[in-house]
Amino acid sequence: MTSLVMFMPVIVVALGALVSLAAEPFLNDESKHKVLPWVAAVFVALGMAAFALVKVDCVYDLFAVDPVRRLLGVSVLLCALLGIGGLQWMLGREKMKGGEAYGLMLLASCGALLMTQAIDFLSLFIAMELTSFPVYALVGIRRKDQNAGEGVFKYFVSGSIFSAFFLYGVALIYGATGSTHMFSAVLEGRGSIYAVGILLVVFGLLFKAGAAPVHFWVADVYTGASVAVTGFMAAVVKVGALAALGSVWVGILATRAGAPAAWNLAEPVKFASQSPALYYVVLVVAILSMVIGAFSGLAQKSIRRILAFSAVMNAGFIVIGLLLPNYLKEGSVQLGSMFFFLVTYAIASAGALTGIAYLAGKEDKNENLEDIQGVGRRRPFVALGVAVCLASLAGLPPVAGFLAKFALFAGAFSAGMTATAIFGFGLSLVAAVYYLRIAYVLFAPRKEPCQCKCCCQTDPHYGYMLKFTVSLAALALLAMSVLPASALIG
Amino acid sequence: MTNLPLWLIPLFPLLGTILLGTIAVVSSGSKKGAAENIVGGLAVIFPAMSFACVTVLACGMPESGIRETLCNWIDFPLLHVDIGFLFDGLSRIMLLFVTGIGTLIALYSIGYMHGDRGFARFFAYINLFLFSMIVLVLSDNLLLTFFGWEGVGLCSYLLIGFWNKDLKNCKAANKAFIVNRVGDIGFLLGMLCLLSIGGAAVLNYDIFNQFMQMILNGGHLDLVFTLLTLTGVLFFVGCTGKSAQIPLLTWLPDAMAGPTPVSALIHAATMVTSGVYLVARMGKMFCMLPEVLLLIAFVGMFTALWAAITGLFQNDIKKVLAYSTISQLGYMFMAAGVCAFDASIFHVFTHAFFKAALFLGAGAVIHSLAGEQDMRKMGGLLKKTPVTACVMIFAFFAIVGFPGFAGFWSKDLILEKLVSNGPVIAMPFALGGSVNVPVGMILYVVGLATAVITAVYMGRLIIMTFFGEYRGSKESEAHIHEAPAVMLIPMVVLTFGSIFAGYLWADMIGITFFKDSLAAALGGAEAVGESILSVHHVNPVLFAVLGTLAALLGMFIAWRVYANKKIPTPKDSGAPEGSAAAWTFVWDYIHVGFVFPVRVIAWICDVVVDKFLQAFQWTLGAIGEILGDGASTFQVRRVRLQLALSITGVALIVLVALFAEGIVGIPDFVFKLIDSVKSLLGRVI
Amino acid sequence: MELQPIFIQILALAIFAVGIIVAISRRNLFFVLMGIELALNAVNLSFVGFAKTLPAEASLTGQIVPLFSIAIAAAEACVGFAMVILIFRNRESVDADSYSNMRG
Amino acid sequence: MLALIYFIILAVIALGAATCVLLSRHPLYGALSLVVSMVSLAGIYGLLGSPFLGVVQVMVYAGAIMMLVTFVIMVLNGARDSRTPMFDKVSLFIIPAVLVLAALVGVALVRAPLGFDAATIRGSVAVTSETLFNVAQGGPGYFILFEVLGLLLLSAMVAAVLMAKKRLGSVDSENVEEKH
Repeated sequence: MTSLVMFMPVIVVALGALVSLAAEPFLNDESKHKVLPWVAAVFVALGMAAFALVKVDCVYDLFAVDPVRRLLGVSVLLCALLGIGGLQWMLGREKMKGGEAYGLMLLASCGALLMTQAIDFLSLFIAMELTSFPVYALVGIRRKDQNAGEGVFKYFVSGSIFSAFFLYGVALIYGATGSTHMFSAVLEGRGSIYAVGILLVVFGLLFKAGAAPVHFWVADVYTGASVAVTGFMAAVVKVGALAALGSVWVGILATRAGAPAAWNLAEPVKFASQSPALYYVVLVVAILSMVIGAFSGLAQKSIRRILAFSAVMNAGFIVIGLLLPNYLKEGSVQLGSMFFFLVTYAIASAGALTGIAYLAGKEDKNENLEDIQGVGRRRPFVALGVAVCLASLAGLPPVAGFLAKFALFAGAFSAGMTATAIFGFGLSLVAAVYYLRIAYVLFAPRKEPCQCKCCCQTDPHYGYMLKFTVSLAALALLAMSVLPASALIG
Repeated sequence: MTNLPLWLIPLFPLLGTILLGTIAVVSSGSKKGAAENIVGGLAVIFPAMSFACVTVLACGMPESGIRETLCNWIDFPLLHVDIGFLFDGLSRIMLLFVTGIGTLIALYSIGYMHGDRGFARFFAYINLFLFSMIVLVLSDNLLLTFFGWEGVGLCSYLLIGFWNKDLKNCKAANKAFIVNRVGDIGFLLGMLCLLSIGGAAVLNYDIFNQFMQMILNGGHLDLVFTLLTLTGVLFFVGCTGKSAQIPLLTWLPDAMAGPTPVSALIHAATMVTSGVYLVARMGKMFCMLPEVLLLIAFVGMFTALWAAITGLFQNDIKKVLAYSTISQLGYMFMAAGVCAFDASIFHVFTHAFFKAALFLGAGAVIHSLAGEQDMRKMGGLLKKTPVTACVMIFAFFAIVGFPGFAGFWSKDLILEKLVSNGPVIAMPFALGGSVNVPVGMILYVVGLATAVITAVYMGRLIIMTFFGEYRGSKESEAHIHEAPAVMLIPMVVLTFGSIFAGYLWADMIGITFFKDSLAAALGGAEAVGESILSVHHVNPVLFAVLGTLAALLGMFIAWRVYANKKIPTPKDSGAPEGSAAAWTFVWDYIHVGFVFPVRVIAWICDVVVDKFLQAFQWTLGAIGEILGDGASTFQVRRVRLQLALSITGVALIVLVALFAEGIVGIPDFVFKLIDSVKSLLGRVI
Repeated sequence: MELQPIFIQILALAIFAVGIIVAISRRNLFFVLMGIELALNAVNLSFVGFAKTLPAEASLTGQIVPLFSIAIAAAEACVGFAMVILIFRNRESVDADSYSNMRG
Repeated sequence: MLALIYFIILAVIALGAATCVLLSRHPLYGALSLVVSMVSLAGIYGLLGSPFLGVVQVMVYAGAIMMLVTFVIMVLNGARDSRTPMFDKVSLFIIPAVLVLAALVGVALVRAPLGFDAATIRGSVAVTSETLFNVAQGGPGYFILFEVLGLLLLSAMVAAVLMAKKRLGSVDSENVEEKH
C-alpha cells in the first residue's frame, strides 16, 4: 500500500484527533487541559516525523507530495503545535470545561495538509471544508463573548458563500474539461466556460487567503477569535489556501497548453500558455491587498487587528510570487520564492500571535497596544520570541522574513515588474512601522506596576508548551535564514 | 599557520556574545550581578583572540587574498549566494583595526563600566557588534555584508538605548535606527538593481569585479549606464546612512547618548567607516560613473564643511567629537569621489587611531568629572589628569595634521589627490559658451578651509578642557582623579598609533607600504578612475606646506580667540542656542520636514482608502439613501455589506478579465450608438 | 425543439444567483443559511447537467461530485445551525445586521 | 420534446420556489419553499438520467436537512422576521452585483457549444457505487475522499457540539449564571 505511506502524516494527525476526542470524556475538567494538549502535540510531532517516510509521488491524481509540499506540510504542523500551545494556555487559564478544541485543531491541520497536497478540485474542496468547519468552531470557542459570536457569524456566512462560489467554479471547470482534475485539457470550444470557472475558483481561494477585494472578513474574524486561535487560523488556513492556489496556477498553465500534468511544485514550469488577463487579475489583487493592508494596519490599536491587516498585505505579496520568474513574457513559473515567503510568513505570524496570547492577560483583555506596554520586560523569554517573529514579518535581517522578501522582490525586479516591486517594497516599509511598533511597545517601560493578580496566579504548567513552541518558531525562522536551502530539501 | 580557517575570526566574538549573553540573562535575577572580573576577562579575551587570528592571517596572506566558501546559502533561480569570506588587502586593513581597536575598547570599558548594573549585557552587545562588523568586512558578497550592515545597525540601536530607563536615550536609539533604515533601503534597492543588471551571482565581489571589467572591456557601458548610475546612487545613499553624510547625518550626534563614550566611540571609530569601506569595495563600479563620483565628492565636501562649522558651536565634549567625526568622514568621501580609494581607506585607518584616542580621552575626562560633559564646566585639567591631557593633546596634533603625526600624512594625501585627480568640467552657460570648472581646485580649497576650522574647534576643545581655571563647583573639584590603569593603557597604545600610523604611507619620505598592500584589492578601480579623470601629477611638498600652514593658522586663531575669553556661565542644557542651534540642527529640521508629509499621507490614506473609497463604492449602489441616512453607514461592519463589496469587487475584476480575454465583447450597437451620438453632436455644433 | 444542455445550465445559474441573493440580501439568519443551501443545490444541478454533455468516463465524475457536495452541505447546515443557536443565545436576535458591533 | 415539457414544468417550479424563498416573510414558509425547490430539482435529476442522485437529494436534502432547518426554527421561536425589513438599502447594492456576475457566467456559458453526448452513462446505483468504492490501483481513488469525508463529518459534529452544547464556558461565568 504505497498510498497509505503517502498519507502517513495526515493519518497520524487524524489519529491524534480521534484519540484526543475519544479520551476527552474520560478525563475530569482539571486534567483535560494538562493531558490532552500533550497527547495532541505528540501526534503532531509524529506527523512531522512521518514526512520523512513520504516520497515524491502522486496518488490517484488526487493528492501529490513533492519537496515544496513537504515543507508546507511541516510548517502547517509547526503552526499546529503553536496553536495547541496557545490553546492550552488560554483554555487552561480560563478553566474552560471540555477539551474538544484540541481534536478540532488537529482535524483542521489535517484539512490544511490535504489542501497543500490536493491536485484535484474535488479533493481540494473537501480538504478546504475540513479546514473550515473546525476553525468556525474554534473562533467561537469563547462562547460568552459577543465579539466571538460576531466573528463566527461573519466567518461562517462569508466562508460558505465563497465556498459555494468555489464549487460553482469547479462545476464550470468540470463542464469545460470533463474532469475535476487540475491538469486536464480543455474540451473543444469550451474555453470561455473554463475562463470563468477558473476565475471563480481563484477568488474562492483568495478569499480563504484573505486577499483584497475579498478581505473584509479578515479584520473582524481575527479580532473576534481569541488570540491563540487567531494565530493558528492566520497561519494554517493561509498556507492551505495559497498552496492550493499555487497548484491551481500551475494547473491553469498546463491545462491551457494541453500539456501533461506538472504537479511537482518544486520544479520550474514553462508552458508559454499564459493569459495576460490572469496576469492583470493577480497584479490588481496584489496591489489592492498591499495598499489596503499597509495603510489600514497603521490606524489600528488592537494587535490582532494589526496582524489581520498584515495578513491582507502579505497575501498581496505572496500572490506576486505567482508571476515569477517570468509569467507574462515567457509563461514560465517557479513558485519556490513564493512558498518560501509563505512559510516564513506563516511561522512568523503564528509565532507572534501565540506569543502575544501569552502576554495579553486574561481573556485577551490587554491586547491593545497601550495595554500591553512593557509586558515584555516581565516575561522576556516569550517576548523575545515574539520580537524575532515580528522582525521576520517586518523583513529585518537576519531573520528569514528578510530573505523571503528579498528573493520575492528581486524576482519581481527581474521579471520586469519594476514598478510593482518598488511599490511593494515601499509599502512593506510602511508596514514595518507597525510591526516594530508592537515590538517597541512590548519592551517599553511600564506605565504602572502590575495590578492584575490574574496573570500572576496562573498555573505555570499551562505555559510550558507555549514557551517551547514559540522559541521553536523563532529558532526555525533564524535557521531558515541561515540555511534556506535545507528548508526546501527537508 | 597561514591555513588558519577564516571563520575563526567571526567565531570568537560570536562565542563571546553567546557566553556573555547567557551570563547576563542568568545573572539578571540576582541582586549583585555576575562577577566583574570574570565577565571583563571574557569580554576582552574573545576579541583579542580574534585579533590574534587576524594578525596571523595578515602576515601570511598571499597577494591575491584568501577566499573561503563555507556553504551554499541561497539557491533560487534568480539569486545565488554562498556564505563565504574574502580576506584581501582591503579587508585585512579593516579587520586589523576593527578587532584591534575593538579589543582596546573592551579593555577600556572594564574600567569605565565598573559598577554598572548591565555590565555583562554591555559586553555581550560589544561582542555582538564586533561580530557583525567582522561579518560586514569579511564577507565575500553583498548580501552577507548587508547582514553585517544590519547587525551593526541593530547593535548601535541596542548600545545607544543601553540605559533604556531614560526616554531620551530611547528616542535617540530610535532615531539612529530609523535614519539607518532609510540608508538601508538604498542599499537594498541598489542590490536589486545590481541583480537585474548582472544576474543571479553578481552579488559576489569577485564576480562583481569581473562583471564590471567585462562591461568596461566590452564597451557595453552605455547600454547599462543609466541603470548603473542609479545603482551607484542607491548604494551611496546606503553609505550616507551608515557613514553619517548629508542628508542622513543627524543620528550620529544623538547617538552620543549611549554609555559615555564607549558606544559613542564604537560608532565613531568603526561603524561609520563601513560606508567608506563599501564605496572602496565597489570602487570598480563607482570609477566608471563620473556623475556619481562628483555627487560623492560634493556631498563629502559639504558634509566636511558643515560639520566642522557645527563643531565650533558645541559645548558638549562628546558632541564636538561627533561632529568632528562627521567632518573627517566627509574628507574620506571627498577622496573616494576622486577615485582615490586608497587614500580614503588610509584616512579611515589613521582616523580610527586618533579619533579613538580622543574619544577615550574624553571618556576619561568625563569619568574623572563624575559624568560632567559640558566643556564650560571644565578647565585646567592638565594638572589634575596629566596622562589624559597628554593623550588628548597628541591626538589633537594628529587630527589637525601637524607635521609628523598620523593625520598629517593622510589628510595631506587626500588634499593632494583632490587636486591631482579632480576632474575639470565644462559648464555650459545659458547664453551660450561654456566655462571650465576646476572641480578639484574647489574641493581642495574647501578642504583646506575645513582643515583650518578643524584646528580651531579642536583647539577650542583642548583649551576649554585642559587649560585655564577649573570652572566647576568647589566640591566636585576635590574628587577629580586620574582614570584607572585599565583605562589608561588603551589610551596610551592608541596615542602611539595616532603618532606613528601615518608612516605606513609617507609619500614624501618614500614609504608606500600601505598603498602597495591595497593595490591588489583596489588597483583595478583606481587605474580605471585615473584613466577617466586625467590625472596630472603635482608636487606633494607644496601641499604639505600648505596643510601645515592651515593647521598652524587654525591653532593660532583658537589660541587668540579662546585662550583668554571669558566663558559664560553655563545653563542647564549643553545644547547650542540661537543661530548656532539653527545651524546645528538644520538637518534635523529637514528630517522633520520629511516626516510630516509622511504622516499626512498616512492619515489621508487611512481616511481615503479605508473609509472614503468604501463609501464611494457604496455610493454607487445606494446614492439616494446616503442623502437620507448620513454617514453612519460608511463603516463596513455589517457582514452583508462586506459580502456585497467583495462580490462587487470580484464581479468587476471578472468583468475586466473576461473583456481582456475576449470572451465578453462589446456589442456592435454600442459603437453604432457612439457613432450616431457623435454625428448628432457634430450636426448640432 | 429538444431539451438543450444550456437550459439546464441557465436554470442552475439562475437558482445559484437567487440563492446568493437570498443569502446576502435577507437579514434573517435562517434565510442566510437557506440561501447557501439553495446555491449549493444549484451547483449540483450544474454538475449533473455538464455530466450529460460528456462521454462515458468523464460523465461519471459528474454523478459522484454531487454526492460529496450533498454530504458537505449537510455538514455545513449542521455547523451553521449550531452557530445560529450559539449566537442567538448571546444576543436574542436573528437579524444579521445586529451582529456588527466590532470596531477597529 | 416531452422531456423539454417536463423540464420546463420542473424548472418553473424550482425557480418559482426559489423566488418564494427570497420573498417569503416567515422562515418557515421559506423552508417549505426550499423543500419544494429541492424536490423539483430531484425530479430534474431523474429526468436527466441520474435517479440515484435524485433519491439522495430527496432523502438527505428534502428529508434530513430541512428537518433540521424547521426544527431549529421551531426551537428558536423568537425567530420571526417581522420586525426587520426584508430588504434594505444594502440589497439595492447586492442584487445588481450578483446579477452582473451571473450575467458574465451566463455569457460564457452561452458562447460555448454544449450538446448532449450519446455515450454518457446513466447514474444508476450500481455504477455510482462501483466508481465510488473502486480501490484498484489505477482507479479513480474516490474511496480516499470518502475517508476524508468521514473526517469532515466528524469535525462538523464536534464543531456543532462545541458551539451549541449548553455549558462549556469558563467555570467562573457558569457559577455566576447559576446563582442568578
